[in-house]
Amino acid sequence: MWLLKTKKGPEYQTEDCPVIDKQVVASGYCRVALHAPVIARKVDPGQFVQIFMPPEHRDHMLPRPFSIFGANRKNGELVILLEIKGRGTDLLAGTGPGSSWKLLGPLGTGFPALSPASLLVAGGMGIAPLAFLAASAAVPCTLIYGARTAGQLICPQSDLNRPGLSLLETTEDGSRGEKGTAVDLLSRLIADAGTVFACGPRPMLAAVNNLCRRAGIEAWVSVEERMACGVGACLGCAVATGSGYKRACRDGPVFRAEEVILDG
Amino acid sequence: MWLLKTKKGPEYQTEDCPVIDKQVVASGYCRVALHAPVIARKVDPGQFVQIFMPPEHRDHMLPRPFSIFGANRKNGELVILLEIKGRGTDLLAGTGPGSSWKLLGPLGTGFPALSPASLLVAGGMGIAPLAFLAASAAVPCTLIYGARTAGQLICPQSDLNRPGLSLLETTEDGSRGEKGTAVDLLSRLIADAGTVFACGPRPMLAAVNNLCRRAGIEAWVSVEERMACGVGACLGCAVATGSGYKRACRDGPVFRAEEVILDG
Amino acid sequence: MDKGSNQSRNGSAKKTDEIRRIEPDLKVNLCGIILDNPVIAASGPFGYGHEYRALTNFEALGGIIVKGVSLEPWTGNPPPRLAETASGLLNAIGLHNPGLDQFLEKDLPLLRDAGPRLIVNVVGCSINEYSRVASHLDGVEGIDGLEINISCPNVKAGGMAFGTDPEATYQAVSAVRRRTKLPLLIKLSPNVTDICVIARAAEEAGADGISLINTLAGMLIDVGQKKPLLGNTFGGLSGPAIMPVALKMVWQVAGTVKVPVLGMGGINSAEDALQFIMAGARAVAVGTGFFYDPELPVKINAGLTEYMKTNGISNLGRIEGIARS
Amino acid sequence: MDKGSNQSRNGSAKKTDEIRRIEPDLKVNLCGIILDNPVIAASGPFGYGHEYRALTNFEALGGIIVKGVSLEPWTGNPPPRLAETASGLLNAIGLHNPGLDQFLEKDLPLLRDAGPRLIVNVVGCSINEYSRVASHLDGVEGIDGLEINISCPNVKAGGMAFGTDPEATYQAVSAVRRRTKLPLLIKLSPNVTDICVIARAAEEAGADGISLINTLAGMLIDVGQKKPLLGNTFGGLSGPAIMPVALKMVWQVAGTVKVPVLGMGGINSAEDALQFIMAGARAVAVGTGFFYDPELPVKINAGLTEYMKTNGISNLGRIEGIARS
Ligand SMILES: Cc1cc2nc3c(=O)[nH]c(=O)nc-3n(C[C@H](O)[C@H](O)[C@H](O)COP(=O)(O)OP(=O)(O)OC[C@H]3O[C@@H](n4cnc5c(N)ncnc54)[C@H](O)[C@@H]3O)c2cc1C
Ligand SMILES: Cc1cc2nc3c(=O)[nH]c(=O)nc-3n(C[C@H](O)[C@H](O)[C@H](O)COP(=O)(O)OP(=O)(O)OC[C@H]3O[C@@H](n4cnc5c(N)ncnc54)[C@H](O)[C@@H]3O)c2cc1C
Ligand SMILES: Cc1cc2nc3c(=O)[nH]c(=O)nc-3n(C[C@H](O)[C@H](O)[C@H](O)COP(=O)(O)O)c2cc1C
Ligand SMILES: Cc1cc2nc3c(=O)[nH]c(=O)nc-3n(C[C@H](O)[C@H](O)[C@H](O)COP(=O)(O)O)c2cc1C
Ligand code: FES
Ligand code: FES
Repeated sequence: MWLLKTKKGPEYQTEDCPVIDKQVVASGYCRVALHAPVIARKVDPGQFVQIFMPPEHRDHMLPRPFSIFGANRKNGELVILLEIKGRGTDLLAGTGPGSSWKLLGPLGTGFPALSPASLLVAGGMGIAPLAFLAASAAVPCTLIYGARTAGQLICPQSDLNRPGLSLLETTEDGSRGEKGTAVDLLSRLIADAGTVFACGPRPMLAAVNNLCRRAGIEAWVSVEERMACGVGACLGCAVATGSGYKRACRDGPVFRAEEVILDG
Repeated sequence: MWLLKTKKGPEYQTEDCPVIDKQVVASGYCRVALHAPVIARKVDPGQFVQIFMPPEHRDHMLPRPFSIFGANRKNGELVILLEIKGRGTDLLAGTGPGSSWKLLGPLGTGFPALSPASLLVAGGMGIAPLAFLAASAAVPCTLIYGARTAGQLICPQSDLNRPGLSLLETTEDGSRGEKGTAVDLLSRLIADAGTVFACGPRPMLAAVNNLCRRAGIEAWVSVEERMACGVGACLGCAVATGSGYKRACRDGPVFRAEEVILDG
Repeated sequence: MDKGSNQSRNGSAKKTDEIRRIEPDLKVNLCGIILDNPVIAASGPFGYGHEYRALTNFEALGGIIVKGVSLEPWTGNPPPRLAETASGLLNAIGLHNPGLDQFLEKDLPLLRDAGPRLIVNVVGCSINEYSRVASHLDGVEGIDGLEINISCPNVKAGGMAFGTDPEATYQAVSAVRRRTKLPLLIKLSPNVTDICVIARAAEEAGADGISLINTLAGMLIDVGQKKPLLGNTFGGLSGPAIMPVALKMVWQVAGTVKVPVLGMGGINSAEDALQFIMAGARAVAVGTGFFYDPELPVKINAGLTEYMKTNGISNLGRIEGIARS
Repeated sequence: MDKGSNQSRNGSAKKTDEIRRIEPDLKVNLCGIILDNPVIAASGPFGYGHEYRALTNFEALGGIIVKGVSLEPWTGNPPPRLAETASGLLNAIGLHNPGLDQFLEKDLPLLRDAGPRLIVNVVGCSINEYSRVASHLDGVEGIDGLEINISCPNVKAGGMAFGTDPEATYQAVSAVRRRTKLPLLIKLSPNVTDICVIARAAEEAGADGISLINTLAGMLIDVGQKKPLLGNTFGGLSGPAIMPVALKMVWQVAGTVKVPVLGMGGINSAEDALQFIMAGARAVAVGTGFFYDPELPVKINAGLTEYMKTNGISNLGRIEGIARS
């Protein structure tokens, strides 16, 4: 038979998901909890979902990709951290409990399992997949969470408050946590690191990669690209790698840092 | 100065109008009351407004034209009778009190003043401008209101309950009022008619025109055309007349029946 | 659509009942390829098909046209390759594909027994490349036809696409025709002054059918960066935005050639599909629609069936090109 | 747009303050016509201008291009003439217009002192017609330039539009050039294989500027009636749906000719206008936008001013074509 994974059922699928909770966590950011039992059961840290635009807004053709920020296999809750960037995120953020979102997922190749002494490095919205990775970890780990200023450390503390997780915050202006960038802090801690997992703006990922390569430490990064299908069909989400273009949605979004051409 | 009507201020303008009441008067039909003091003050029977689509639905380019069904100069209330026909009317009908519609109006050339013994003939949604005409009349008049079946006589009775107005309902299946069409009834009453005013489907208007011409009675009809600007600029709303194409939005929508080529 | 159905409903109840008893047959013959229904996955968005297996009911697809296949692997364009526009999508994938060998080894086996008829979209930069892919695919089990995408730049003719010049079109199609007995659809670019001249050249050269339209050339600029948004500067516009343009070209070509036409470009509903069929298309393809609704073919089939029942139409041949008369 | 502004805001607060003090000058010189700002009303939707007097603040219009004027009155196409499409508008007005005499007598006096520069869009079915209208308008008080719409069918050349053939374009433009000293914009049709060839022909024949794009050819079918929706079967597609196609043509033509380009097609915001300017347009025109937002020019001007202030740009010449480098 030619189904991709016959025994487990399909890897991914669409699911109509009632919004069960929406909190504005900072101006322009919200945390949305959805009832998505099928996707929540399957998802691994680093994977993502595509959220379809409501059908009455068909002038917006493309679904929008969002990392899984949290998933509760038992009660089927799936959590997304959403930054309003343009029309699509604005539309989504404008709905709330009582409405339903159509999701496609879980999609993509997530992070490998955490080894002891793993160091997680999140810049800005890069917190979303890493918070989920930290929460799913079987071993203790350290999470560096950096932003320009305190107001941009928008992730609710309650979502980072896990046993075994040491949280280190940095801000460039020193308004919260250590003064400096997440990479500055990483460069001080890297000597003791096992594996490094990073998500954030491209320049940050490039810096993380350079640090890790010099230190001889394994590093994984999660990258963003514009997407259409989300399932590896259209080849729209090309990421330049040492061995040609790969698909962010299927071969990634998580790649070995050394594999991706990050400063191109 | 080159303003069209300097003394009275502009003939028409845009106005943001809060929806103050919406009633579903039948399945697929609603009666919407808006607060539109500027337009309500100026509007004459037979004139119409263009309603802009909400800006978050910019995939729908064109405003939608609606006859004025009622206007209260004193409290600034403007009433529309709306049939859900497609995406635009569906969007409008989906909003209610609390929202605001952007209107452009009053537009077009309305009906001339009623003379005694005027006969008004409304088919289906053609009731909208004629109910307003009847309500504004200084003299008694008769309104024939026809539809296929009772369920399609959707105009609320309270809007037709005016002193001096005799209402005659007809349905093709006899489920309410007289059995037959509005034109059947007109043909029986036409001998005593002063002027005839009609609004409804094209074939009905053509029949009205034929009857009146044979009886030598003056007749006015209100016609519908697809519109874009609504103000006479784009020439999109062409109506074929004996003297070439005229603009439904500016030269009409009310024309002398003999002027328009109704069965073309 | 509704006007027609209302009329028959309000006509005679008895007649309507009889009409409703008709079991519509959605089968169509697209230049020798018998499709169970007229809805096809357009080349590109649907990839090599198997990626959509969990999302799209394949029974609603009469056929699948796989993503463009070239002789050797093509790397495609630098990112970004995608941008959303008003009711449209701009893409510059650059025909990125793993090449013929990998298609035959890896993708074809996953699709061969999937159900829908299988059509391979062929791309190349020279007549020789087109011909060699076509000749390799001739007789391969599970392949029902070829769609030759002549919108690629013609390297010999200075980079202008084959599909913008009737002479180059004739040459390319004749060459491919000699190398395969498979039904041959020729896919045309809409970026031309007169699409009928190109369609006629393709027909004379032996095309069994014409596919149209491919994407409209377009671009966007990233105002913040002060440079073109797409890595490739230019891209192709698809989606509902282009539907009226596509419909007009289908109408014109269907009135020009004798071979069947496969219509596509922004199809978004059964009503859109009916417009293409009434303009003269034998079958229709959905591309961009998969991105926002992987179940679109199911909805289109349901809508077509409903329309045929309501209007007493037993097969689509009865309304093919009917708006032309 | 935002990226740029954020960067400078986050850079040095002092520098930002200095930048903010710049008073942007929106004036542009469109082939000798000095526009107070680069936003023009495109020919057609805005009629003869006076109809919009109560709806649009004319100070936000650098110029008005009036609806196509022909020598004699034209009756135009049978209705329906309009249909809405996804993010677009299909129209088949058929250049209905009251003719030159009535324009001069009735419409021009209402617009002469309105403020914006006045450009007359000229239509004709033969070179002779174009030339005669141009020569009548030469020297008429209040007229600042002509826009020659060569997308009309060329009756002598079998009905193909002048603007689809470089030779016919050259002939028509040269003839008009000889008859007027007014600045001459040539308005091109996008329905061609290679717009640059046409633009070059127009430039060589003496055009002072190129206007583009006119509408894309399209159609719709009324499924209920089983016939074309528009009375004229075919129409022209405009609005945001076509914006990426328009932008690409402006980009190409601005890289080909030396005369200034007036860009239009689906412009819907200051950001769209900036895309056209960065692609190489000297000024931009708004058409379909008036139908859904008569105040669009005001918003575009406000957005341009804000952008220029935030980014320290004193005049638009600094960013004209900047995305090309
Ligand atoms: C794997 C992945 C995970 C992501 N996780 C999150 C998350 O957890 N939280 C969050 O807030 N955002 C996340 N993003 C980014 C988010 O998808 C974009 O911000 C969003 O699509 C912007 O849509 P818009 O309509 O608001 O913006 P617009 O600018 O109006 O979008 C226009 C188009 O560009 C695309 N686009 C624009 N920016 C991006 C981008 N950075 N990445 C991908 N596509 C983009 C959109 O898909 C859309 O089609 C993620 C992106 C990817 C690829
Ligand atoms: C002068 C005038 C007065 C009208 N008065 C009323 C009224 O009082 N109540 C009411 O319910 N309807 C009235 N209509 C009809 C109403 O404008 C249409 O039903 C409505 O525009 C359909 O929009 P839609 O998006 O729901 O339908 P769609 O079919 O999705 O509309 C598509 C496009 O076609 C146009 N269109 C479709 N049908 C018509 C039509 N019959 N007339 C004009 N444009 C059309 C719309 O403007 C729209 O741009 C009037 C029309 C005119 C011209
Ligand atoms: C992402 C993407 C990739 C495409 N790739 C191909 C291709 O490989 N070969 C081809 O002939 N057409 C390709 N096309 C064009 C489509 O097959 C189709 O002709 C066009 O998109 C119009 O249809 P639509 O509006 O339904 O998408 C592609 C289109 C898109 C959007
Ligand atoms: C209703 C309508 C009428 C038009 N009439 C003319 C015309 O008379 N002459 C002309 O050159 N262009 C005409 N055009 C084309 C516009 O000027 C413009 O080139 C085109 O619509 C693209 O711009 P837009 O998307 O902003 O409308 C017309 C367009 C519309 C929508
Ligand atoms: S988004 Fe289609 S392949 Fe990745
Ligand atoms: S709608 Fe524009 S002239 Fe009537």
